[in-house]
Amino acid sequence: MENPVTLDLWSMLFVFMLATFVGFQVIQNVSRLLHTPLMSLTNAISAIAVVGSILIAGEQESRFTTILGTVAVAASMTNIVSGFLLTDRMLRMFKERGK
Amino acid sequence: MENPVTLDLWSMLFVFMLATFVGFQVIQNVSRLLHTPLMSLTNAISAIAVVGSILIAGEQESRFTTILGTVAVAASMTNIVSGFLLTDRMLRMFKERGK
Amino acid sequence: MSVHYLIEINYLAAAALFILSLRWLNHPRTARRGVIAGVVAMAAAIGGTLLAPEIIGYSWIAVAFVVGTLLGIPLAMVPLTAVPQRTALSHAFGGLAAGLVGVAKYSLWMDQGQLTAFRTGAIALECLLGFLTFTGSLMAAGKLQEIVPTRPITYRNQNLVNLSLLAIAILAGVYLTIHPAYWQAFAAIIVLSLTFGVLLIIPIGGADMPTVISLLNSYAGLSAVAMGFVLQNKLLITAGALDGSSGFILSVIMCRAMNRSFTNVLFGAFGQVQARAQAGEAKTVKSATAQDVADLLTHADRVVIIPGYGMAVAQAQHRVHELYDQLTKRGVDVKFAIHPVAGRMPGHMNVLLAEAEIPYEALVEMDDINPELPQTDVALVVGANDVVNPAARHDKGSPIYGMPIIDADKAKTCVAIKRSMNPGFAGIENELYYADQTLMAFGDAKQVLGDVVKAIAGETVGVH
Amino acid sequence: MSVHYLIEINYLAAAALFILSLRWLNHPRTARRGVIAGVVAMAAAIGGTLLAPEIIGYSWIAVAFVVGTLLGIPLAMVPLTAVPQRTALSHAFGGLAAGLVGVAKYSLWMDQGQLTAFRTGAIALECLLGFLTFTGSLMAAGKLQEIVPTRPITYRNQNLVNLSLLAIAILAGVYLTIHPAYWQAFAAIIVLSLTFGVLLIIPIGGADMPTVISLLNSYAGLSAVAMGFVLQNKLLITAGALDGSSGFILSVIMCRAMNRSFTNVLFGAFGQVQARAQAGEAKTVKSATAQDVADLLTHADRVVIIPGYGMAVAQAQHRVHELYDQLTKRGVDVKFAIHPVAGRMPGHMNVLLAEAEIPYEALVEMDDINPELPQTDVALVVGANDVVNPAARHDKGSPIYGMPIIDADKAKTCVAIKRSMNPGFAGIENELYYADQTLMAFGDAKQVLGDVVKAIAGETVGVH
Ligand SMILES: NC(=O)c1ccc[n+]([C@@H]2O[C@H](COP(=O)([O-])OP(=O)(O)OC[C@H]3O[C@@H](n4cnc5c(N)ncnc54)[C@H](OP(=O)(O)O)[C@@H]3O)[C@@H](O)[C@H]2O)c1
Ligand SMILES: NC(=O)c1ccc[n+]([C@@H]2O[C@H](COP(=O)([O-])OP(=O)(O)OC[C@H]3O[C@@H](n4cnc5c(N)ncnc54)[C@H](OP(=O)(O)O)[C@@H]3O)[C@@H](O)[C@H]2O)c1
Repeated sequence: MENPVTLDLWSMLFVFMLATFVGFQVIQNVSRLLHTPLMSLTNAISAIAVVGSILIAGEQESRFTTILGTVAVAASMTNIVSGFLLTDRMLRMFKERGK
Repeated sequence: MENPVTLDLWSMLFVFMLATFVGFQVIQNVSRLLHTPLMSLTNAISAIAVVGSILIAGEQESRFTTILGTVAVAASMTNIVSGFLLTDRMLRMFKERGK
Repeated sequence: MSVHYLIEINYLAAAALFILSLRWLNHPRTARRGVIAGVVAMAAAIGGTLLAPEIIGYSWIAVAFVVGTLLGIPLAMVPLTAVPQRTALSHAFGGLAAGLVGVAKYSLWMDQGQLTAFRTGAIALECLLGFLTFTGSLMAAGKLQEIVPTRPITYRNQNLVNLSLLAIAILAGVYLTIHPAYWQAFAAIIVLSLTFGVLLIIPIGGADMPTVISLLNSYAGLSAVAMGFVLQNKLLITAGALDGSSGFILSVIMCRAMNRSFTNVLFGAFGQVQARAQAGEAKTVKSATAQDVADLLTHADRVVIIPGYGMAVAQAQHRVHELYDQLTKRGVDVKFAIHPVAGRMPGHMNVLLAEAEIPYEALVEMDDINPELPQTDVALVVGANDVVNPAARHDKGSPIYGMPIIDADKAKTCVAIKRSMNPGFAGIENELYYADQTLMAFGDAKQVLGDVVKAIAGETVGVH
Repeated sequence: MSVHYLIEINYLAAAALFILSLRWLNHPRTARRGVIAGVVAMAAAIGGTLLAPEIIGYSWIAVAFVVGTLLGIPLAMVPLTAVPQRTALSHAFGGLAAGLVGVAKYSLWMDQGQLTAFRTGAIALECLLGFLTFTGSLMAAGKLQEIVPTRPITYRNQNLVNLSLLAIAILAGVYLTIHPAYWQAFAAIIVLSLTFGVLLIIPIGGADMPTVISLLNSYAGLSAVAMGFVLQNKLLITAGALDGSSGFILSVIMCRAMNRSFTNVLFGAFGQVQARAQAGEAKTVKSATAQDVADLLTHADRVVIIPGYGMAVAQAQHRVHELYDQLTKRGVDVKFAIHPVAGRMPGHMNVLLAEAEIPYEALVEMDDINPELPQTDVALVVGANDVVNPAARHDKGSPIYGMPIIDADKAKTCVAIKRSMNPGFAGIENELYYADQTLMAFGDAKQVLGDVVKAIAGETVGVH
């Protein structure tokens, strides 16, 4: 039996490969009109790093890592809040004719 | 520590979710001209079941499973050979103007 | 590097190549590259698997490879009109393989005492999908080949019976997940799904088989996915999901193009009751000789040919090509209007016309050709009927109301080639044939087109 | 159901929702649904994570949430002209978070003696990408905000120096993978990547920042992917890969629209040397008053407005909207021609014009509007230059040769609003201004358009 960490590496690679395909396809279909909102939305999405940061800040293994984790959570949270708000603010501006 | 089988279940689900997205996107972009070749190509691709069949036929754990495995390999192999050959045969017929 | 690594790398590469393979089908120019990618992917997957240390003997595998290849080659050589039944047959093989692997795994893990709830559940799903695909596809192939009666076979409470069967099978699966060792439940699932496959197809008319085989395509894919969960194999899951979504999308496209729902196709027994009434008032049609049609066509600037199921049945595609050549040589602009459900399977008209060496740029999809029809001089309908029936646009009572059609009635003149005034698949009359601008050329499509081509070729080149 | 299950379900749902979120951006009508999906996904991800049994204290997390929210709200309220620098800043935050998590994990696993080669390698990659994104994005934001000098700063052997730095960092990473406990190598990677980020941006001109921030977007995504490998977290890998491919595709689109290669953007120090020569023959231009422009526009049937960087700088979008209203009210057909690189970031013109309440149907992409320009009466160029320079089509010697442009020169009349005869970003003259059919309206775009609108409004409605 392989050790689970190595086994999982291949799952991770599979996920990465598939997610990259999804990414390319999905982004290629984004309307060119919306490339600026796209950038701020992906900003918010990539702030998913918050997941890792929360664990570090919450585990409180050492003062050093807790501080690093807290700063990382704050940085990610900034991106989440500003990313989604800004995207929505911009999208609200796009109006159809006669609306 | 979770047991590796359960851990892996979530990887499998992730892979399935992502592959389904990829599938939908990729198929929606297939030219309508080529829907018949598409069907025979996916026929060949889904014969990937050959992978599982080979393991059963080769492990030779019992006469019963070996026979089942062998039949499964033969069935899959039929699809692989006829799927790819037929797809190619049909695609060769699609000609551009003046060629 | 351990063998395990090598296998995993092969699987990862194979999965990526399968995706690329389907991606390249987005254009005829890159499509053959797609086949090559698929072949390489399959070779990598098989090559990798053969390295697995679990394999202790290769002889059975080798025998199966030879048998499969010998069966596969003739199946790839069928005439293009038989591709629908070949496809159905191939789904049957796919379902069978998945089902058998499920049975084998169940028996192995049972002996080894390794049947967990998860594994058992996945196996049950794999077998259910695999075996129902197996018999269902065999039935579909039979109907398409007309070995099995093509008309819908119905009886009272049919849908109730079918759904109960399925429900029992699912209940057995749930029970089995809780008591994995209770093999009787497993056996029941197999029998029930084999039966369900047959009963599911019986009430569906032959002309609906294309939609059904797309759906079975999807099931075959999903059974591979289930096998992937059983064997914890990500490549199987990926390839199965690709296949599953492909079949699903194709059947959705077909249903939409017929303006029918899934449920209607599967449980509607369409085409059985349609009373061929509506005759009533004796309307008159104008019929035309091959010479008339030839004159009309050679004096036109723009011609749109609308092929249908009748062209496929008559195998008239080569005559169509001769006509296309004669007309383009005379400077007539000729295009083909392809309805998504024209023919016997998705995209069928395209392959048939491509086989007859008509360049694919001339094959235009419904939505793209319709705006051009009002500027068209002659719309030539070859063995199509429902897909050009204007009732779909305005007659709320018609069974095909709402189905998108090709606007043959908007062309300046319409010529329809068919053998009689009989209706098509939907069993209803077509007012197009009675319209002022329509001429009927009665006869077998191959015959009539042959005569038209001869008339054109014989003619001294007209004032154009 | 164990907590672990709950967390995994949340992550799976979040990943699917992130994908849907980007999918719905394919049309302005569904785009806001995309934001909602994104918010729900993020809430699920955070909610799931907060359940993790490893977390022993929530106070720090809560503090960080508050700080982040307080910082985030004002950053979302910046004027739209400042969105490029806000975006760069946000990449810096993203890079920082990834880098810090990498450092923390390294130190934790080091203490616990759990640094495997794989983990160390992934951490090294995460930190490399994270920290270079951090400083690189800060520099880019500085250049866009014009805190840092925007002109390229170059010196001898610059590319050699930069690439050597990167090579050393990578070597240190490889060494670290072999000797995970050698923390000096880890420290070196951090210092080197922080430095590399700065040095990479220094030689790139301010006007190339949009391409660079797209690329940094991609790096930020990839550092999240690396974090996913470190933490064995599939959601991080998925979301990171989405972000990575988005940034990559955007920068490819920008490079293509400028007909430049990645290497040229990153190492070319474009816009520094361009000798503003080519003057030679004294050519004459015709200049026009606001009244002239107003007359021309009101008597036209079709007008195409081509906005460029100058419109953004002048903040003239609201004047453009007034002009649009005045003209459409008079029955003139007005469209906007949007060049992919017009403005300061991908899609920038679209948001600016949308902000000014111009309906998005009026915003037409370059490839779609070009065929219409020969039938256009007036092409009104507002602060655009390179993107309408015909030299790109025919002058092989021009630095912008091959770049796709908007065919303003093919319209019957062209009116160009700019402040002077100074060249644009590429530093070259534009023959369009000397063409017979071109009129120049000199002045600040906001000012000139304001005068034109006044002239139109004041005018008695002309014979049209
Ligand atoms: N393509 C698919 O995958 C698919 C799937 C499901 C359902 N369908 C259904 O199938 C139908 C397809 O429409 P369609 O317009 O192509 O076909 P259709 O409505 O079935 O009409 C075919 C016509 O061809 C004529 N025909 C038959 N044999 C001929 C021959 N040898 N020479 C000349 N004419 C011949 C028949 O008239 P005569 O008997 O008078 O000659 C008939 O009216 C639709 O109703 C569609 O919903 C298709
Ligand atoms: N959008 C992107 O993301 C991006 C990325 C990388 C590179 N670029 C480059 O940026 C350039 C964009 O092309 P472009 O045509 O939009 O801009 P451009 O070629 O830089 O020209 C802008 C013009 O606007 C005029 N202008 C500036 N301020 C003005 C004001 N207040 N009022 C009126 N006019 C004003 C300037 O002329 P005066 O000084 O005479 O007024 C200048 O000629 C391209 O070369 C492109 O390759 C863009």
